[in-house]
Amino acid sequence: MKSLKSRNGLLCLAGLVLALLIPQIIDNNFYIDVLTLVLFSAFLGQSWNILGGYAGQFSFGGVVFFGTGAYASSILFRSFGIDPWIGIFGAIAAGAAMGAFIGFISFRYGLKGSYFALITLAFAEFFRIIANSVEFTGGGVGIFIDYNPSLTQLQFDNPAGYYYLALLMTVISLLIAWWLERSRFGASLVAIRENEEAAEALGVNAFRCKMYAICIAGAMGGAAGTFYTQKFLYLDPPIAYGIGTSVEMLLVTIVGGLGTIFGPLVGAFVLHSINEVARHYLEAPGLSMIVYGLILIGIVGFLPNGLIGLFRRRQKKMAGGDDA
Amino acid sequence: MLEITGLSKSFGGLAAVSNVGLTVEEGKIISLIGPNGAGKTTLFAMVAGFLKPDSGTVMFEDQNITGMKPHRICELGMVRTFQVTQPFAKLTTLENIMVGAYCRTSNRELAEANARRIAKQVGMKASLDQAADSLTVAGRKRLELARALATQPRLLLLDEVMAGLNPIEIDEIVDVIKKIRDTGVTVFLIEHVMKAVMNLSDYAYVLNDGVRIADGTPTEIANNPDVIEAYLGHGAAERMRVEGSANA
Amino acid sequence: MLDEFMLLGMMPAAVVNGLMFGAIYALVALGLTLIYGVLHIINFAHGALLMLAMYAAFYLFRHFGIDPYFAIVFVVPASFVLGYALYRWGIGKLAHGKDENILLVTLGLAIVIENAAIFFFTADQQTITLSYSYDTVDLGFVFLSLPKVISFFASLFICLLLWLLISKTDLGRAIRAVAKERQGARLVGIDVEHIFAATYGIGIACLGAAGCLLLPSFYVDPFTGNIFVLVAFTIVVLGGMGSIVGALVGGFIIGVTESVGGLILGESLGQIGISLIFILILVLRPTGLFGAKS
Amino acid sequence: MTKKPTKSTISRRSFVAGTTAGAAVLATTSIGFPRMARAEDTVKIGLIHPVTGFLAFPGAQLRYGSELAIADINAAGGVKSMGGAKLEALLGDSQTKPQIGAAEVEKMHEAGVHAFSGCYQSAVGIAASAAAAKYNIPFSIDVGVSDTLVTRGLENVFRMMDGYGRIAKDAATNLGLINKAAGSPAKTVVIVHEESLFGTGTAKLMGDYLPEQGLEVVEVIKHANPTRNFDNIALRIKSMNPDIVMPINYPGEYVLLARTLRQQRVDFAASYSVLGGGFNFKFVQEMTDLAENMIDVNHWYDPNSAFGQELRRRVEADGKFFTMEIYTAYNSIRLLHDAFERAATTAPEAVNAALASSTMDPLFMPYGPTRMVNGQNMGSRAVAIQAQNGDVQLISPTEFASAEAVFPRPKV
Repeated sequence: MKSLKSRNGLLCLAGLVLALLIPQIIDNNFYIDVLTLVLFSAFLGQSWNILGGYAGQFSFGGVVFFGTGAYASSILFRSFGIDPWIGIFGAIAAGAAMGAFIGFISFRYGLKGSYFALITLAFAEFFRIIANSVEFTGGGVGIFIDYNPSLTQLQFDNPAGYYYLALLMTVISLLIAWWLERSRFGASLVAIRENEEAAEALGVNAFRCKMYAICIAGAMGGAAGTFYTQKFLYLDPPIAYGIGTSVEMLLVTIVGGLGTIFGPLVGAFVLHSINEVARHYLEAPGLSMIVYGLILIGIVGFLPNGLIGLFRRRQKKMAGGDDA
Repeated sequence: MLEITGLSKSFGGLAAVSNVGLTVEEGKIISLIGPNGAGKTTLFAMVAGFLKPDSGTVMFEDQNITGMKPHRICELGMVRTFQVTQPFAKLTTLENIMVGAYCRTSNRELAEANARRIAKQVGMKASLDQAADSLTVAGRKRLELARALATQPRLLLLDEVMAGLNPIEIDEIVDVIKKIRDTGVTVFLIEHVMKAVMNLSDYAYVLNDGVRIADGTPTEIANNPDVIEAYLGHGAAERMRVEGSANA
Repeated sequence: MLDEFMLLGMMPAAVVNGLMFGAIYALVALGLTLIYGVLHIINFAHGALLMLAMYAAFYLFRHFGIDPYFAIVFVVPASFVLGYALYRWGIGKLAHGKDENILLVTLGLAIVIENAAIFFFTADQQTITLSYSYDTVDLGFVFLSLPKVISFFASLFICLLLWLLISKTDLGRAIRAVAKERQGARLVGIDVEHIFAATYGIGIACLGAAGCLLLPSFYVDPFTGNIFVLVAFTIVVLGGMGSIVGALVGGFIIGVTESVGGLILGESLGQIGISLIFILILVLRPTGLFGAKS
Repeated sequence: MTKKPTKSTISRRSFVAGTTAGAAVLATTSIGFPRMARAEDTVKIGLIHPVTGFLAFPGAQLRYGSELAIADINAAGGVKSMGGAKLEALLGDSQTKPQIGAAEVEKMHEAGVHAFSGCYQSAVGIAASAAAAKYNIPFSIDVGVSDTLVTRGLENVFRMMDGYGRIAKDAATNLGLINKAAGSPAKTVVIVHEESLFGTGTAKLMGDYLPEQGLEVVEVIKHANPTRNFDNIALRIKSMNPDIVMPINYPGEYVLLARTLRQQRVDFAASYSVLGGGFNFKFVQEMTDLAENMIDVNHWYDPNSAFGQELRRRVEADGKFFTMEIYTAYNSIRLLHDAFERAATTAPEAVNAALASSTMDPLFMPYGPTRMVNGQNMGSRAVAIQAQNGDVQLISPTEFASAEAVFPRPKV
């Protein structure tokens, strides 16, 4: 067991070193950009994973934190001149606050399962309409971010800059998940996921744990929002609160492996790769997405525990070998 | 240690528990027995904070815990198990027990050490890395017990931990419970298996139709005509009801 | 600008208009609620399958001149067969009984269907014009478009048929038994997988009817179906998951809310009424108006 | 592993491929097109359009128009100043998402792209052109209504068509002309617009410009995307009894609104839309009755130009509708070709400079040569068109008109 653990640690370290070197190794900005999108998806997926994978609270509206964070830092910059590298903390706070708000309403009234999933969907839609109708978000016109590459603007004139920022965020998200797997808080979340009543009987304060989880997910989503606006420079209500991002968050996580540290990363990598490869070979409109959808169904059909399940099974076998 | 007075609960006009009072003395094994539907589990649920009583109070170590949340009650040192076992299905035995152990420490190593110690105590050492949903019925019952024990309670509420076990398994678990009592943990249990009750209990309360009808030492209870009546009469009534509904 | 008096004057018309559309919403929601009530799955392919039904009606009209209302006769059975097959040999097999996997399979299915529609039908928006497209029924205070009136009554009729099917037939009894107690139903010899597939098929058949009824007063493109899905979810929750009467009443309530909300708050902000109802009903009465209490 | 100094790109790549499964997937599929040996015998134009997703129809039209232009140019000898170098299209799909659009820029840059044309959605255009700005690669906006696209000071971004700012002005001016010519029968306008940037921004400007033409805006109705039911809006319009109904929205809503107004027997002098999403040959031919006498202000080809008539014939022979996306895409490619021709190189600085000094004849469009100011062509102009007898006629300004305006429309 011990050797397995240290070997896993080494593997992670090697992976990190490789990830750091990639912009040096791969002399191709497209790969860097796609990897950046992979990391971005993985980060968003991890935000969803903490609440959905570990705590078992599936949401269909994970985007609501992303959108809130995106608006927070954009508005802080536009209306108060606060640079995004400070604004991102505002976005994190706003995301967490949104988490607390939705969490309080949902968990206070004991919403679980589909009901929780649907109320998050409703909240995302609610805030999309609000963002569309009030002045300070720019309404339907949206918010334009000036093109101004510099570190203080969290804008970079080469893809490697965004890559490293996304990498940093992803590493932090992996560390959060790693900490979850080893901490009392994480154990409580998993216990709540498996059986909330039993967890409460054993001294787990389910309401508080779920609140913390949704706030962490919210904070992460908020940070992702700032990253997005500084890279793509425009924000409007459908981008901020559209269902597409919510779906992507749960997709990469479930495909990768629910409630696992690397699930969202693996899922994001595989799904983005499939999308890019399919798009490259199939130019006729629609065809690439048909293939993408079929592969998605295939993955679910053949790997019911997500892609991570593949590695897991192997690892379990190895662990068994060690014991013998 | 535990003092229940005037506890009542009804569901949609039907009284499940009415005006029940009882006392659990420290260091003893106390049983709560009664036929099916007598309100035993409802009583437990109220004591452990899972149901709000309509009236009455629950005092635990001189503190009023009526209506307190389950996790708070657990922190205070009283923990329950479930009649229908509620394992964290996808976690291993060790991880299951650790959830309980985390009640007293946030240190992972400490929690794991405690969990291993308790697994040994209840005889689950061999199945530590087994997923909970792959355990046998007896294994699950033990796990239920181990998890509760890991929260380091001073009062343990056991809801039919012997139901569904064979005589050998029952003997084993009776042994385990006695040992738990010997470590200074008070045990308050609901039980159906009369033999076990006789064997285990220092004192017993009998509930029927939500009302406390008798109490005493196991021998006194066994000879109490009210109790015999309640069990037999109800049993007979039950049989007739089943036959009646099958014809309908 | 409009003054309040005029708004008030338009209110009855807005209510009637809301009821008209509400009936079609109800029909879309009916499939969803049935599938949820029995299979306990949230069908993400719902919008895509609705779109498919609308295309079926569209091509039947374009190539064979079949009136969309008459096309119901063909589209509904075809939808049932498609739904049955999809579940029996697709969703049911691939999902391994896990909720999250059912979600992904239906999601994947939606992606495939929508993009297949782009590939085969192109993304071109299609509308049809019938000889009576612009005919209206004059109620005195409001003109109702004839297609909407036909759709309204057809929706009610289909709801009634479905209710009869569920409450009076053997299949319906089996469906209710499975919905209530899966294991028990299996024990008394009901082929649960068959009932699941049949339920999914009936749910999709409802969509087939809804597609035919929608086409004359709407348009179809590969993404049209999604326009009705969030509304349908709201109705399902409002009416109570699994409740047929609930879906109908919910459809009316949402239709009227949307219509009146639009009138008072404007057609952009007015949409907020739907999400507000959605949130409030989930918080205050998650079983919905007609849902069984758990 | 730490030492890796003077290795070639290829061996470095193979090193990666051997190391991680991840890079292996990317590398073996060669989706990045290795950036080697940039052959100058072709000039690569990256086309970024939403060909999948809910905008797949306009996306496909834009791609089609672009490819048509590239084929025509190549048939006519390619870039003559560069030894007849051919144009080559790199096809991109934004999937309606800004992040995918920007990634396409990087992908095409790796493939050695020399210029871009795209992107339909302003949000995608903003992200993609900023990504291209890092390499200073010329970016021609074929469709993109937001004026922010060209006012950000990016030196590589050019737009042949107008943004909604100037189109609103043209719309108001033409409406004023049409109204005056008919003896000013129209006094009041109700604007019905969709809720995003395009509708909201244009509606706001129309509110400013219409009074200058002696027209009063009596009501501005904003609606959601999508709006399922226009009955209420029709009722409101009916109660306002305006002379002009002005829709500013996307295709689905445009058609629904038109149908509902007809069902509700709403009477007015004209439906006068701005960039009316649903107003095109398809609408006019398939719903002739409904479309009759509806007016739109849009980019429209000059129906009197022989080239335009020929292009239309070819497009229709191909089973496509001759929509405005095709004109703008076609000219967007021509604009780039013209710049390459004059720069005689693919060096970005030179091409951008050539674009900035462009004076290209728009051939089949109803306006004069291009005149770039900060990347925006100030020479272009939107015109008023009207559905008449199942065809579309240009009605204003009169010097390009193919038919007289029917205004106010006869009572139904």
